[in-house]
Amino acid sequence: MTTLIVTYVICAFAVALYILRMSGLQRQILKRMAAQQLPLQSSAAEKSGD
Amino acid sequence: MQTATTMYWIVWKDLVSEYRARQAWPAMLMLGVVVTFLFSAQLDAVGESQSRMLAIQIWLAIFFSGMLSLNRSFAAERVEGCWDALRLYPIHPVWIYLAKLTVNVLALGVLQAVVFMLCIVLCNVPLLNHPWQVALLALLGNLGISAVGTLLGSVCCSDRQSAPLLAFMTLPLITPVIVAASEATRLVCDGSIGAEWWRWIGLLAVFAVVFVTAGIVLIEFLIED
Amino acid sequence: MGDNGSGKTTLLRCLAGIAQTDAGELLWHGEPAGASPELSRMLGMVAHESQLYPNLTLQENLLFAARMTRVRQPANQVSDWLERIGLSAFANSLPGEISHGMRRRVSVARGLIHKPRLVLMDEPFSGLDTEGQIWLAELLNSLQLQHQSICFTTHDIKHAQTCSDRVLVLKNGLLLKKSCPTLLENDPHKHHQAA
Amino acid sequence: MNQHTKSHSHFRPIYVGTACVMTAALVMALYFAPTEETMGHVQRILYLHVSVAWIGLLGFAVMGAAAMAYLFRRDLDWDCWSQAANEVGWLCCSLTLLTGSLWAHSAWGTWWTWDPRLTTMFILWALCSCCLVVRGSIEHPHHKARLAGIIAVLGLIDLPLVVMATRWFRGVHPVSPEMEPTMRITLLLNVVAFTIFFTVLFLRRRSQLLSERLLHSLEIQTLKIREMEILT
Repeated sequence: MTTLIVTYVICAFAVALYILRMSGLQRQILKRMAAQQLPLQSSAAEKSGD
Repeated sequence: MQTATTMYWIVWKDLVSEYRARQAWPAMLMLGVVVTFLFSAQLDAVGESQSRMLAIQIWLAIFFSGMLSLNRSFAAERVEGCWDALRLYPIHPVWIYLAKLTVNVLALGVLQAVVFMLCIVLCNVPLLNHPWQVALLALLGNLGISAVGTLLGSVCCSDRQSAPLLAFMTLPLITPVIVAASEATRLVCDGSIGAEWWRWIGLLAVFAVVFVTAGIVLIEFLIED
Repeated sequence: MGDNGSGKTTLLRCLAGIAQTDAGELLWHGEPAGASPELSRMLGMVAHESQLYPNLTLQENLLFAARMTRVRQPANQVSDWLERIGLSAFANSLPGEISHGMRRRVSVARGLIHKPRLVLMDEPFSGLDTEGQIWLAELLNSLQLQHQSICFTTHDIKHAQTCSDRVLVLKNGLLLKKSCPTLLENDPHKHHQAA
Repeated sequence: MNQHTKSHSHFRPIYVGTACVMTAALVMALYFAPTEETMGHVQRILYLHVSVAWIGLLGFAVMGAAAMAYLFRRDLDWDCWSQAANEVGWLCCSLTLLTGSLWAHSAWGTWWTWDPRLTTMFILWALCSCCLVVRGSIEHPHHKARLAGIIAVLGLIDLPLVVMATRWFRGVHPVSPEMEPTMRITLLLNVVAFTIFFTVLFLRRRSQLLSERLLHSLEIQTLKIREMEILT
């Protein structure tokens, strides 16, 4: 029974770690966008002409 | 057959500059000999499953020292900007790949001869009573390792820091060769050249054919810097 | 023309087809640079490095280049090029044993051995003594007579004026000015200040 | 940027959907599925193990396909697909090895046995980590993409040979044990739930990589423009 719980906890922990890393990177990207004087929503589209 | 002569000349160039520089092959042979010595010294302690231990050790020694020579040969190519010159000659990159493959097959062949002889002398293993089977087995394993090694070598050594990665990248890819070759060697040591042995040789042949063609097909997409 | 790091070498490598262009396309007679072997036979490149194999003798290096580009009689092509660069005495010596100026001559010979229609040279005049520079200037002019077009990069104006018809000035990877050698003469200050 | 910011909000209902599907699957696996008589509760690791293994294989296949597309078309967008699949695939392969060995420890008493499926998964894991190390160690985007791409493509060609080699070697892994219908349904639900969850994770990671690359090229352009202003 304990191995079952240990396995599920470790897996949940690993996935959570990965998601945390992704959200950290996302925050970094938003900061860099701000540094480029890009307001998040509107003018980002025209500036980069994407 | 113009392109065959150009391939011959690339092989000639590699062999002559290797003979003069004596940079890659001696280091490779030294590593092979030392590793085989260390393995065989420890082998008597094992006793009964000697042939299985010996087989895997032969092929690991061959793989790692082979990678050393592969690494050196591609690093030597990069000096003085000769790699750009080679790529600018009016030949199809496939011939560069095949020439490099031939040079590496020759290098590994010499290494295998040394390592197999050493094993026969040191661990008195009856490899010699099936010489042709051992030769076939060595050639196919050699071809498989060199095909993958040459392809990765010509791609990865374009920038400095990825050169040491070569062995690390090649090992997972050629696990079937190491497994099949060591199993076939074990069977030859036990003297049973039966259906199972031919099955392993079949797998080695399939691996060599698949990866040489993959190299030929993919090389032109990979060669530019 | 342009100072260090202004993208001259990268431009040459893109022209030769070695480097990938980020945007736009480089077409030779409608084909991208490295497309077919015939196309690359028309091209000869002399890079900044000597592009000679350190363990092959000078003669073997030139023979190898001649065989790779499938020149008709490679042997006597090599011997008369060695005459031409005046190094036939050093035919059997290794590139490491000769001076930088001589190595530069051999690498120029290696690039031109298959008579390419276009020659790309990366700073051919750097590292040459005066006698070598005169020899190279003569060689470039003689190539122009056999209407082989040459594109070479350099630092100082003197070479640009003596051996070229058109000059491009590069700065930080951007094309600053397109002009001919005579124009360059009368505004060296402004040009220098801008470059 | 516009396309990503818009799709971000569009994703929101997907997150909620995935969350409840996942909880349903976990609840099914942990409580409703009948416990197996010989191994007891430990057998429930099966649902997690099989679904994660399946996604590891899927991630590897997507990585190989995207890498092949990059090699033929030299477009870095494909490389973002390949890298995202690489990371998710590597995560799932590691979890498979972990859950497999933990389960093997309690069921068969050993942590690791050299049997075909385990060895294949191990080699898959080695290839994925090989690609990740290469992506970490080279800066030039095209070199990195090219090298990781070639390893992924060769890995894809190599996998059937690995399976053949290890299968003839020795086998102890249960091929497909007979299960009561409820167990089978739970397994199916788990596999579907995990697939949805990891696909959403994969798409999120890909769009993140893409916006990172666009941002990087944008930064270079603004640098260049500023330089031109100084120059003229």
